[in-house]
Amino acid sequence: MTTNPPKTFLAKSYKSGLKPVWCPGCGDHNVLMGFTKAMAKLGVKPEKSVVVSGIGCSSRIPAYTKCYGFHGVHGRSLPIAAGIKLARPELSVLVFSGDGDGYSIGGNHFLHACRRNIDLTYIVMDNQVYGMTKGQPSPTTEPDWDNGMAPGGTNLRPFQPLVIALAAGANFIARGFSGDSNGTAELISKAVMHPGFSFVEILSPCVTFRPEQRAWKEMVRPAPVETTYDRGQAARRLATDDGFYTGVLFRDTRPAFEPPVVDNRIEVSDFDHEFVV
Amino acid sequence: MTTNPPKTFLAKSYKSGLKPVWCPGCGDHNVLMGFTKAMAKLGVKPEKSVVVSGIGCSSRIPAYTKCYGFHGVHGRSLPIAAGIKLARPELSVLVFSGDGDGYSIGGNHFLHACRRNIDLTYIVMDNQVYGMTKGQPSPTTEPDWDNGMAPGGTNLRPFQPLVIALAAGANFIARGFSGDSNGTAELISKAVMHPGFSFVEILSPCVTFRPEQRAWKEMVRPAPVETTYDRGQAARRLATDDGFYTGVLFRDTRPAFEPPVVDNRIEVSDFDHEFVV
Amino acid sequence: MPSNSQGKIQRLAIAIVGSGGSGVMTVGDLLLRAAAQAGWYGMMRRSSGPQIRGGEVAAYLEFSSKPIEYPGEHFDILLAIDWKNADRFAAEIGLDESSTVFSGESATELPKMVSTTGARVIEVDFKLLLKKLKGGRNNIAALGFLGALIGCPANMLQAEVDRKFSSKAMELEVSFAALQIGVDAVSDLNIDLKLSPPADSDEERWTITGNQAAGLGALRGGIRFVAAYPITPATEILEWMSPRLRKVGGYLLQAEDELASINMSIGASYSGVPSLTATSGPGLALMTESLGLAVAAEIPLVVVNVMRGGPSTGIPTKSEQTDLNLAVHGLHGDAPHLVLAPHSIPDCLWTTQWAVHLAEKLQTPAIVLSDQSLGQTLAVTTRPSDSEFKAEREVLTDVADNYERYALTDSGISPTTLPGTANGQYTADGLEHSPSGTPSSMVEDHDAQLEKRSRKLNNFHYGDDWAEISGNGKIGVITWGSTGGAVREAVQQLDPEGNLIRVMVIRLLSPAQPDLFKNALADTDRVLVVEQSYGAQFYRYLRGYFEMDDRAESFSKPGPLPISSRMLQNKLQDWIAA
Amino acid sequence: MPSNSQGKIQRLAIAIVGSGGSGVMTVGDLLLRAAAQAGWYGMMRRSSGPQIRGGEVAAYLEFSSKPIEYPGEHFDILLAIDWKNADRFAAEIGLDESSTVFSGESATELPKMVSTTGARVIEVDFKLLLKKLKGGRNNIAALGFLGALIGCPANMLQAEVDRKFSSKAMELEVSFAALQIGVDAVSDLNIDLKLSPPADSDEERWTITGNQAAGLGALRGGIRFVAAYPITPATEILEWMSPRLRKVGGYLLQAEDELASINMSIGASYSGVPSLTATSGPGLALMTESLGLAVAAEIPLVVVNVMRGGPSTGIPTKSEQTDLNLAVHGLHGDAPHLVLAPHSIPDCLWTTQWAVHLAEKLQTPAIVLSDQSLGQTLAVTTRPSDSEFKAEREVLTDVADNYERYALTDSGISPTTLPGTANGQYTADGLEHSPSGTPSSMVEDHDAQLEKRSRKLNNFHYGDDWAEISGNGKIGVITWGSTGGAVREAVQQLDPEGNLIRVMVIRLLSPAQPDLFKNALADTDRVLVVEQSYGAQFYRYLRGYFEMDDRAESFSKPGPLPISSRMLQNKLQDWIAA
Ligand SMILES: Cc1ncc(C[n+]2csc(CCOP(=O)(O)OP(=O)(O)O)c2C)c(N)n1
Ligand SMILES: Cc1ncc(C[n+]2csc(CCOP(=O)(O)OP(=O)(O)O)c2C)c(N)n1
Ligand code: SF4
Ligand code: SF4
Ligand SMILES: [Mg+2]
Ligand SMILES: [Mg+2]
Repeated sequence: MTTNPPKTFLAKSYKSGLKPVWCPGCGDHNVLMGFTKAMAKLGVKPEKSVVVSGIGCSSRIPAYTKCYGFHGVHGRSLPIAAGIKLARPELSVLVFSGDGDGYSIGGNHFLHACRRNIDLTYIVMDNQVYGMTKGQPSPTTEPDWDNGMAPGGTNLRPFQPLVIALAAGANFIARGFSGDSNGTAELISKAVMHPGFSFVEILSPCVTFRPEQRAWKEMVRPAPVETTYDRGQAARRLATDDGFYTGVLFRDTRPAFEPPVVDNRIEVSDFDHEFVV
Repeated sequence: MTTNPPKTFLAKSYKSGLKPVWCPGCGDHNVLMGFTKAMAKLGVKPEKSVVVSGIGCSSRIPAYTKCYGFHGVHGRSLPIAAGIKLARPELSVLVFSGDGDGYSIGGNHFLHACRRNIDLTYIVMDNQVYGMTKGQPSPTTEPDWDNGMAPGGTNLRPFQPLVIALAAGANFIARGFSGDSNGTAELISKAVMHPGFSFVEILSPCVTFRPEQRAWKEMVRPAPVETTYDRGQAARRLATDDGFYTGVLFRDTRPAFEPPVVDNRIEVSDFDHEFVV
Repeated sequence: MPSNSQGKIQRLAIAIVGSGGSGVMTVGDLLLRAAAQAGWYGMMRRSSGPQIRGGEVAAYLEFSSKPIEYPGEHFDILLAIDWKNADRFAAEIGLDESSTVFSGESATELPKMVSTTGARVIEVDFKLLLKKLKGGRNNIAALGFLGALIGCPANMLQAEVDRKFSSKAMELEVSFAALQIGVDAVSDLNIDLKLSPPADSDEERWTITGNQAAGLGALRGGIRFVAAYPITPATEILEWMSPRLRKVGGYLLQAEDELASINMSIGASYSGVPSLTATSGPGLALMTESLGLAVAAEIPLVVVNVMRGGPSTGIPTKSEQTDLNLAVHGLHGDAPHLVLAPHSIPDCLWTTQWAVHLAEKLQTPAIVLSDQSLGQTLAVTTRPSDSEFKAEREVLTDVADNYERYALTDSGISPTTLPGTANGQYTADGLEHSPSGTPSSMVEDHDAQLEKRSRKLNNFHYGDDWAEISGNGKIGVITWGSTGGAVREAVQQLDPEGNLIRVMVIRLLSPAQPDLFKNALADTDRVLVVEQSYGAQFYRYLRGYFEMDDRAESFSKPGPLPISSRMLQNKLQDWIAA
Repeated sequence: MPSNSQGKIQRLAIAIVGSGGSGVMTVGDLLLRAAAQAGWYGMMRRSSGPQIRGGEVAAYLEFSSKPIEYPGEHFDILLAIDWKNADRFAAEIGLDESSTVFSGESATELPKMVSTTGARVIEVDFKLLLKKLKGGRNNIAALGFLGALIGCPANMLQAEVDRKFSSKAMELEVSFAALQIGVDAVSDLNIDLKLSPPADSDEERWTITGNQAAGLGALRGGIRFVAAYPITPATEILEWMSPRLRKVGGYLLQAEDELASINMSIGASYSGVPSLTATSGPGLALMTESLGLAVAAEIPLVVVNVMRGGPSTGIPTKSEQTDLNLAVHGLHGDAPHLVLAPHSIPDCLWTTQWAVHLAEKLQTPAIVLSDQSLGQTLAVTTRPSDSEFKAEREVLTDVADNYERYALTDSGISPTTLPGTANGQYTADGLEHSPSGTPSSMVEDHDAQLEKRSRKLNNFHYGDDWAEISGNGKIGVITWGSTGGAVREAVQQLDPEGNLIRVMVIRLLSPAQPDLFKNALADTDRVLVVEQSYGAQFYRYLRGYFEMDDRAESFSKPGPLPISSRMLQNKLQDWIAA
């Protein structure tokens, strides 16, 4: 997707008047800001873009934008977005999800979206917890985080979203931090510009159920290496990555999936002859 | 799991009298044979093991064994097996699936089973097609295989089961070929012996909808390298693997997930006091 | 159309059985097509053993000089190419003293399904007959034999064989010879099972299955996007549509599962392209959460559900009408939506097309309940009736300020915008919302939107299409779906003038139309509710949502056998006599 | 229990509102617990704005000297710690001239919800009162104020404050002072809103929510495995059970989604451990395919479904009775199973325990339909009644040859084996099967198994527990679930002797018990069917499956407001008068 950003687009033109339900201090406020900055930068008209999500605190984002929005059911944002993009390829389609919505209930669609490589931008606001349902562990939660569902912690290996995305065939992989809304804007706009399925994981603290995540701002730092186009190299890097390197970590050049186009269209009535005795 | 194979176990003791519905020449007949050989080798009593599956030609296998069986619904074999193993850790639980059952509709459970690392053996009979529903493409189908659902082919990057399993945290990864039932037996018995989640992909031709897969027997060959315990090395190898190397390709030493055990058990009636005014 | 038939028989049912590879289906298919060319009507159902391939199979054919709707349970002819495992079909093949059984092999002992029925048995040992024809196939001889038996012109049989084997010249020659051997074998027998000649009419006839018809109806209605996941017995809809959708500018995507397929369809529809998915019971069950989303967010959508035997995986290859409960009531919350059912193979086209129209018009999901017996039966039938129904969504292109997506309009239908339209931005939401679409948990908004979503469906004028009603007597028979054929056939026998029995086949199952229903049943004394389920789902549903007083009685049998038209006739005969 | 109350008021409803962080919930919780210690009964519901945290909240409390069942819509007292966004709760807080409103801040203009009602308004400016107490919190003063107002002994209030803040000694001292300031503020007012003293009884009382009660009932019944996925308002069941299950040798696993959680529970149950999952509407919708598997494969299983506002994501934090259709009819095929509903908070324990027993006994899934208003309301109530019902599956340990898992027994219940048992091997299957479990698409097997699965449920003797029936008049009122409380309360007012009105609260919703129902309704002239839904799901279901003739009328209102006991009384008053 290429767009020429006209000067007239301002970040605030992408924000609806609706007051977010998010807690004060929640990282998601900043993701919203990063998104609006990215859109202004890209210069995509609000009405030419669709923001799709599932269910969760993070998934509340569509109504806070001035774009067309779809707040679907839990875990199914990617299929909804795929339907939109296949039906209307000229639209910019951005998908927002949480670590529960995207990696737990929505894990299968994530796998297949990476593989299918439709031109979507997938942004997961990862707070390593289920915020909306008040503090259960998500796939990315550390094994020893004490919680009501799994007292003493789940004792499970955390899900590695970037590693999985790479294995499944994602075309663009980035990590950002909500506290840095300019950085987030940069990553989102690059992801939108990149053809095919682009995945942006954004660390976005849940100040209510994971207040210790306020310390993330001390931990994140730009990856010390250039973006690689080599899947093997990316795999090696991500395997040793501590989860706090930000930036575009991998790009591929697979062309985006597009439905086949048939040149010689016919009329529906032309099918009748198949049946006539 | 350690077992001492007593001499008295014969492969045929693991086979029920029921005649398989499979087409003559279907690879699945041999997987059944490989399984029975593995069980005889392991010496697990039929009644101490459970064979779980979903829906598909391949998933018909439980009733052809003399073990306890569970032929569940499409795509959900792994959760059923997890429930069984968590409830009755002393049982040997083997799960059989197809490439559609396991990687398409069942993809999310595959991801989370690898991560959760319960002591299960997961055997996918991959024929790169939906046999049961008569010939639609599966996630592992080549992009250019012409078919009724996607004339001219899906044009999609095939799903790479071993790469995904590795990324998701599987503890044991192997590939076999149904035509070699001794090799299959070997892999299955190693997988059963290995603690945690063991994944065995078995190439099992569908002679009816993919007759060209009869040529697989010419293409498979043992991997020229030793099993690695290094996830990074395994990743590199699998990235360049052409899909026809057989053998145990990766092992990890993560201990199997087991539910926490509380020493001082109490009675249910002891909870009453929480509520009494 | 010419016919050399001199026969008297109005209608003839033929079962053909044989083991895997014996070519049973080819005989059935070619015989039906040849008879179609000759001017007859007919249908063919398939039945098979559990094997994926290579197991025993049966083809059930019916032929008639007039359109036929429903398979009978009685067979005039059974031809066994061989008898291997034929007993498996015993319950499906009703034989009696009036039946003729042709044993295609010389068998020392006939299976019980034959020996206990009193049917006349004649041996036609095809192997023996073909002894001298190298490469001659039993099933082609059987085709010639059956064709000649019912009076189908030999040249029509040849034409079909030609079409089938045209690419293989050598084979063709042998096949013609085998065919002739079969034809000749009939003259050796002193037997007359010839069909009466087809009516000399200009009426256009089609050879089509219900699944194909549903696909064509969808395209005619305007469906241009399909996301689906294969499942028996719905897959043929998808495989028929996929290549054809592309030719009319649409697309079909095979999704990773049903959760994806319904949501992809919802997404495509939200963005303006009429969309459909097709599935069967287990898949529909997986879709109900997202169907609720389509209800709440008011997204048009068509789901064709081709029913098979349940519960659970059940009997995937056989028919039953037991997804009614799920289709009508399977959504959580108060979630009104459309449920429609075609009542014949050609009506699969009409009803699916109507479903597209209604879903788009009313901005809500429409479930079309077809079943295996409609979907997978190949019928020679009258040309399906034409219809003008198209997708016509109320779309705003020029949007004023303060646009409200879920505005409280008189009709309950709120004009929508589509992505791309300036000023029309809104967020589609499954959360309860205010008219503007803003999430709301306020009592007033919930009341207003529940009322609106219900009203738009209830107040819509569906016209006469909600049911097919015929006859005028004091006895009412109500049914739906494929069972409509059985009922119409039974009633046609008992009451050809339509003075005794009133038949109502309901096409619009939900929302219920209690007033229309009441009118249609006015002055009946007794009412029989006919359906193919164990739990009498339809009968229970009617009691709950319509007024039937004490007049109604349930006639409900589970699959996989078709509803017995004979039992139905007996029942109604008693009522007439009473 | 001692009480210094001299009041006359039998029952008192208090609403407390305030913005996020104002401590509304703490006031409510401590007040209820103090009143419980003092001997009263009561309950507390919560309501909040859309914000995840920090938005406006409301606590709705009711106190009484006798057990109470259901919240009224009328409030005697409204205390606003502040008025920010309080109007959002207008529809939920019924005020009139008899109500007293305490404005906890000095407000120039009161919100419409107050000013339009004629309620008496009294300003109690907590900020002002606490001016001299550094760190003194408005809400603790409000607690003292309300406590003194209703006559709750100060030492009991202190005890609760102590329990709450015991770890922070400094805070405690200030809190005690703030509490006293609140208490003192009452004496300045010339107002008597004191509750009548609690009955002097030895009856054990519990403070418990319906979700906790369901969890305890599950444990008592024998549940030892839970796999589940969090969802409002069911999550508390899971969070209550998880640590406690471990202590009794069980385990709870958080699954990746509801498809996994139901199948894990099925797997664990198949292998012999009584299992449960808990969810709400959207999750239940995802489970129906696998519930059908449990029906067909005959696996016991309990699903507690805590209903919330629908359709789709709907209103997740508020109550409604609209998953009835889904629970009863949401499975494809003919799939009979159990649906039970607790009719009060303590009954959540009893009914869940019974569900475990029935599911295990009948080898089938049981859905327990609770709702948000039962699940999340904290009640001071009589001790839930004890029950002996336990998981008792018919398990064979000594297995003869030719074991048939799905044997056609008289009761329809086929003794099962468990993995590990020699000679007992079989394959559990969702495909239709023969008695041995071998997949079968034969008519005979389908008929036999459909009949068996239906019979085992229909012929079982459920005893008197199927419904709670009281009173004896010519007027019948039928309801289910949480609405039972509203009905009982309304009827108690109108007909304390039980001579005019007969109340039936159905606990066993499915399989339907039409005979018991008919007996229970014998000699009634009119019947009112009460429920909390827009579409009258319960009324429709009763019509379909029970005999109600023309006597029945529907009284059906959607959530999120509780069913209005006042409207119910008006309605019944008219019927009595007629
Ligand atoms: C089918 C279904 N299951 C469960 C839920 C309950 N639910 C709502 S949001 C959520 C998890 C949200 O976690 P995440 O995606 O990480 O978002 P966050 O709130 O942390 O931003 C869950 C389990 C639901 N709405 N639907
Ligand atoms: C929910 C659901 N969706 C779809 C189906 C139909 N179905 C049965 S088997 C199958 C695919 C089988 O493919 P695979 O797992 O590769 O097994 P194979 O037959 O090739 O061995 C499908 C789609 C089903 N039974 N249930
Ligand atoms: S609960 Fe956590 S994730 Fe949700 S809005 Fe609050 S801070 Fe953000
Ligand atoms: S269809 Fe293919 S996979 Fe199925 S039994 Fe036949 S050969 Fe095997
Ligand atoms: Mg999260
Ligand atoms: Mg396959």
